[in-house]
Amino acid sequence: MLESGVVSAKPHIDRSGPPLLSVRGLKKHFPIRKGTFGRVVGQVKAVDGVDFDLWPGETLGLVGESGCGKSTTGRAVLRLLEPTDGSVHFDGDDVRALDKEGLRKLRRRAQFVFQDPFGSLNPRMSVGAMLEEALKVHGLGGPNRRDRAVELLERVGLRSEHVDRYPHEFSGGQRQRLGIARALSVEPDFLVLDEPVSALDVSVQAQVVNLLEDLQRELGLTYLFIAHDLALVEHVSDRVSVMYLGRIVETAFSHDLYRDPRHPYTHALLSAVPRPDPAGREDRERVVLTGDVPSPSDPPPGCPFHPRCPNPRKDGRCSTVYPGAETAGDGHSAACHYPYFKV
Amino acid sequence: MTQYVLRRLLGAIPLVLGIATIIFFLVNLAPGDPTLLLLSPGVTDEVIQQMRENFGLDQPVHIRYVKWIGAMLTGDFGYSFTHSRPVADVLMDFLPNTLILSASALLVAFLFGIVLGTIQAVRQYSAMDSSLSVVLLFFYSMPSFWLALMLILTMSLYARNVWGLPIYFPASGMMSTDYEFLSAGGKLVDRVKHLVLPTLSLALVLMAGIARYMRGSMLEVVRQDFVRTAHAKGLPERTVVFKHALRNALLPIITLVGLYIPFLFSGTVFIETIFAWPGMGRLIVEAIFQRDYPVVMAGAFFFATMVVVANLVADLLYAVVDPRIRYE
Amino acid sequence: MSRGPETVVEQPVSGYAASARRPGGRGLSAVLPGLPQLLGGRWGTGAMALLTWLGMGLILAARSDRVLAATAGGWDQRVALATLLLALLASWIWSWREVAEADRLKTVGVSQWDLAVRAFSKNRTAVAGMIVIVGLYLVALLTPFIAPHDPNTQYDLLTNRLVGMSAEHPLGTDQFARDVLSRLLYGARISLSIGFVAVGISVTIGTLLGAIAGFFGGFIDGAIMRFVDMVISFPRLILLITIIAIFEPSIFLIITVLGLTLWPSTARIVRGEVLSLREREFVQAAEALGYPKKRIILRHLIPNALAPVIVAATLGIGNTIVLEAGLSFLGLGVQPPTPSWGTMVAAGRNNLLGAWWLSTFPGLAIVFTVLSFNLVGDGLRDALDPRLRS
Amino acid sequence: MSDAQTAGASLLAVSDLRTWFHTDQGVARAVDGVSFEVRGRETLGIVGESGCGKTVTSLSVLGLLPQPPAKIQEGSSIRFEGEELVGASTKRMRALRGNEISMIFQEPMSSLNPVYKVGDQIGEALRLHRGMNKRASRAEAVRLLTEVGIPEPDRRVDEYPHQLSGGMRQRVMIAMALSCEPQLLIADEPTTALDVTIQAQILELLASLRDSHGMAVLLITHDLGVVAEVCDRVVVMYAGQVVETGTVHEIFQDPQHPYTRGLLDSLPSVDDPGQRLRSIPGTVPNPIAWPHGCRFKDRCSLAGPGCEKPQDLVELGVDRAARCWRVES
Repeated sequence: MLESGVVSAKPHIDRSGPPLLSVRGLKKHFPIRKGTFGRVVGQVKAVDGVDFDLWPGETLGLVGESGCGKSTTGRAVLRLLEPTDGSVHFDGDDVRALDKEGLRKLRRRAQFVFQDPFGSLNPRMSVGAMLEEALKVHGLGGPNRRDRAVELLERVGLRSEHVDRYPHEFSGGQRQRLGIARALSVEPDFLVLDEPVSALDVSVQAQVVNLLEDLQRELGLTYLFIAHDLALVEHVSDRVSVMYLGRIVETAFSHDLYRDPRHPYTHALLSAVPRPDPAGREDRERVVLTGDVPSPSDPPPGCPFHPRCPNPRKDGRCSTVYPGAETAGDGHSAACHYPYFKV
Repeated sequence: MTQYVLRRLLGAIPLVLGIATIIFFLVNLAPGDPTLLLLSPGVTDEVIQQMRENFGLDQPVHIRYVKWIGAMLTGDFGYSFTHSRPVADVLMDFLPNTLILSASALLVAFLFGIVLGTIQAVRQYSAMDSSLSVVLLFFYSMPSFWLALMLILTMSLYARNVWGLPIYFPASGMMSTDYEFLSAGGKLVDRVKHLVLPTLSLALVLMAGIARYMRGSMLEVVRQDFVRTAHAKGLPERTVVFKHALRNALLPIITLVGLYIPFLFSGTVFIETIFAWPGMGRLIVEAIFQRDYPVVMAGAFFFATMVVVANLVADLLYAVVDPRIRYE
Repeated sequence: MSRGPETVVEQPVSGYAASARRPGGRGLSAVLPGLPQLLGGRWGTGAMALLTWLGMGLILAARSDRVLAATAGGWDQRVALATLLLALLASWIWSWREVAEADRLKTVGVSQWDLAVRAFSKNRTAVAGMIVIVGLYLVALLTPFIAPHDPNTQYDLLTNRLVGMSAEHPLGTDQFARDVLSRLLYGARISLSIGFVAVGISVTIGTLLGAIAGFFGGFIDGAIMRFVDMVISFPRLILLITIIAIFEPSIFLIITVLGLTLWPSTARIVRGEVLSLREREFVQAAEALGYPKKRIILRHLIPNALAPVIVAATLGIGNTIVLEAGLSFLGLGVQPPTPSWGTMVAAGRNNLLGAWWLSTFPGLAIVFTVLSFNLVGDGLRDALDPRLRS
Repeated sequence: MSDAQTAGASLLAVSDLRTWFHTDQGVARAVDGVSFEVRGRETLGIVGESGCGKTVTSLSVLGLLPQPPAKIQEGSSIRFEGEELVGASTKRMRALRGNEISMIFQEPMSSLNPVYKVGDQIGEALRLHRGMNKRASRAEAVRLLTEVGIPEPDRRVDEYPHQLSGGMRQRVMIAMALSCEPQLLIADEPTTALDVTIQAQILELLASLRDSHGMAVLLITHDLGVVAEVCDRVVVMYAGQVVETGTVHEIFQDPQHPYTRGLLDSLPSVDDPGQRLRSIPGTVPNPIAWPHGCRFKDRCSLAGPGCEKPQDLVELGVDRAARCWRVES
């Protein structure tokens, strides 16, 4: 039984039952081809063994820097990309074993919201046509699909007369709302949100985040929220997993993660986030990592973070043995031989 | 770098073999029978039969194909009926003339095309830009054989005889009848004079295409961030344009070489016919009409090889100019 | 960062609707098609409707005898008659509907195609090209009424051979004393029809194969693209000459051969577009929504890949006309006595000094036709430019 | 550092800058009367969301906007060390760019020329402004690469941009900008395209170089966190106008203009994630038709009758002002 120290303003999550989504040892490798015959000369290990669970109504934040594999994880979970290894169970069904028909049924219950407001909507289709198409393919919306489309628009804060308009006539924030409306059209229970607000200005971001929170409360949705903005992820998530070079290095309740980061990378990541508070900027503890993220095609041996790790107790084990992620009593796990413990 | 070249060469061989196969089966589908051509009234059937044997025309197609490919790779292109000489020798006579004409046309087209395109891009929206655009579009829309006739009409017929202008360019052949008596310098001038009209006819249409492409490419590059960085460094306009922008804008033009060479060789068919230029284009067309298949097959094969070689040269040139390609 | 303030839905639909709506517009278009558009400031559409209507009226007046006889004439007379009536009707209906169209746009959003049409109609040279093309096709179809003489009748060989421009023969006569202008008009049919049909065939094949190669990738993509590389790297004309010379040249053969050898370049363009579109998120969204592959290709990929195909097709028609003229020039095109621009240029070749007009005018006809197609193609490329989409 | 410029006097003084764009839909008044000052050794932050005109302002200072469609209106004044730049000769402007005033941009991936070596691009300004020959400029380039913290500089100097990571390319841009010891560095969203840990490295580098070179920095950004970390004074821009100015502490502790307050409220802060974000409703108006009076009135929770008339900057103290009639001076 996992229980967070402080009950956040979010509704209580019942984690007694089985998780809605459980992922074990998920891997996704992209082959590197060279030469005229496309000989495979290496593998980009974008996702290299990821485990997490997600309970109904919960929001799990997946955070990390570019190239850490968070988007690939989101796509592999819904089989938008075929995983190379590992298992994904959604509501008990083995997602990787689903046939064409089974996958179509999964699409009804699990949907995806994309990042780029300018690339996620078909420029040639009016907004109404887009929503009606989704309803038609899944046989929803009954006799008059247009009314259902208008209802969806109003549900995400747009107006009914927008139904015949085209994507290029909307602002960035409004297009993200349209992306959400499309995902809701098939009445899903679970949404993978891949950097849903990263391309928006701060003020517009807040509008869309509030909308997502209202929808979750009203429709009991479960979110996998992928982003690189730590402050935003903490605000939105119940629990947060931090990814580095294709693996999860730390998972905890969002409140605990930010007060008591145990993995050196999370600690450095948090200290690197610029705080909008000039008063404390002089005496804030700064950990600035050196060098760049190694290439995922040949990750360093042992713990992938060891070449840049500032942990004073770093030793030979770090560069040889991959640290397992033991979960402490309070649901807080860190994949490090010598995790930091708040004294 | 050499590894890159080897890989490209290996890649080109299946392409050339593929083309050779297409040509072979294309020609052999032909209903006409080449030996009929040799039918002079008195020739008996046995002689024709004998003729078919030593040209190997009686064996089934696939055997002929294997023998033909084998011969091809060893440089034996068979025997030409119409020229009654080995095809290889015939080609050796005509190939250099086509190469001279194509090379000069290519040079003129790319040189003027790049210069005109750059001028248009640098002086965008000016009177120069719009007037050049119209003229170039005019040449771009023109059939090269008609341009050739118009050039002959004006430059070699009307200019001197009717309009009394001191301009005259010969309209046929590679050299004047009194070529042997000319001095070394005179010989050169005479060859060049004969080259002018055919080259212009071939090059102008191509030049127009290249200029349009170059203008678009320059306008695209001038919008890039690194051009703004160059300005922010305080570099003068001409350094920004000719050092930073030009080299990037030339990249897609190099790929045009590979694309335009087949277009150029097609043009030689007309230009060589009109200007009585003894080149491969004219050779092949006449061979087709006379059903002289070994020449057709060998000529087409040569053209295809030249195009593949040109593409290879374009790729190498691209790797030289763009460092991003060099190390892969 | 989202790119600055864009046209936000709150603003009313700009420009288009307001200017078109003129009181009594409908009445005006009934009296004289194109007038409301001209008054409304839209020169392109107005000029086209008005010119068509006046042109047809002129033919009716000047050539009424031939028009009446057409009902009993050969198939090209009947085609000409049908074109005449259709053109009159079209200019009326189009002008009438175009005014009504303005109201419809008030409520419905401005689609990509509306954006492209509006950008295209602002480009004067492109609209001029479009008007010339429509004019050419009308002339070609109405030739039985317009042509001053029969293209094949040979007048008195002694007096009328190779005669220069005169009232009787505005463009002079050829070596068989036939009227050059009439042959030019009849020759237009060959060039315009071959260009259109051949490109139609090659664009369809090219789009389908390109989309399949781009979407499915892997072995299919490899096979199609290797074949495309082969065909593209071969001098097209020599391939054409070889094929045509082997079989008896005829219009049908030329169209099929041109159609079957021009598709690789379109396939390459479409494959490139489809490959980049597949990475776009709205295609992944369609896959995430479980749409069947067929729907994704037809409803999401091809409509968005059409822009470069349309541009390539328009420029392609111009190139095909030049190619057909080349074949005719070599005697491999349409066989005499049927007139075609290419053969006419070839015929004038050995009379350059004596009768310069024999080669010049057919050549000019080719250049202006191809020029118009290229103008329209450039206009379409700028109008369909993705940067204009937002 | 030229002697004429003491610590207090202003290095760069922009007053009533209007930069308008002539588009076929009408005239977009992207920058509509902006005034601010940058003093020696100081980091001034210009913060605002997309479309507020902050980038156009920075490009106007160096005259990098293509005229047409852009045009700096009469009455605009940009003084650098007292010398008026608006209307200055192209030759004079070229002598300043990359020499006295340098600029770095947002996209490290595309701000460097892909077909030239890194060392060559860094040395270019030196060869132009300092007349160095190729060999000397290459040596100086190696030194600069070391100064901006790039490992193995003598190997990297001969490499091409595509062989470097995003963070390293931004360091090359900084080396390029600092090559002629400029007095003012304009940085337009220098770390927006970088990851958090790399951003921290670059911000720390910029701060240390500013002190070691004694130069002023004009930082353009939308990220309030970056402003709080690095800036001394702040100018908040909205819809082509300055809506509030003040020291970084005044702006964050006691924001006066409703827009500044709205921006700060919509930030999810790491310290108390619980409560719901207070978002600013609506979107930025269209620069072709700015609303009359206060341009924020349609989105402002405190909108009232006073907002209909044009607002001017109400002085609240030294270098402290806000463009709202509700503010008490």
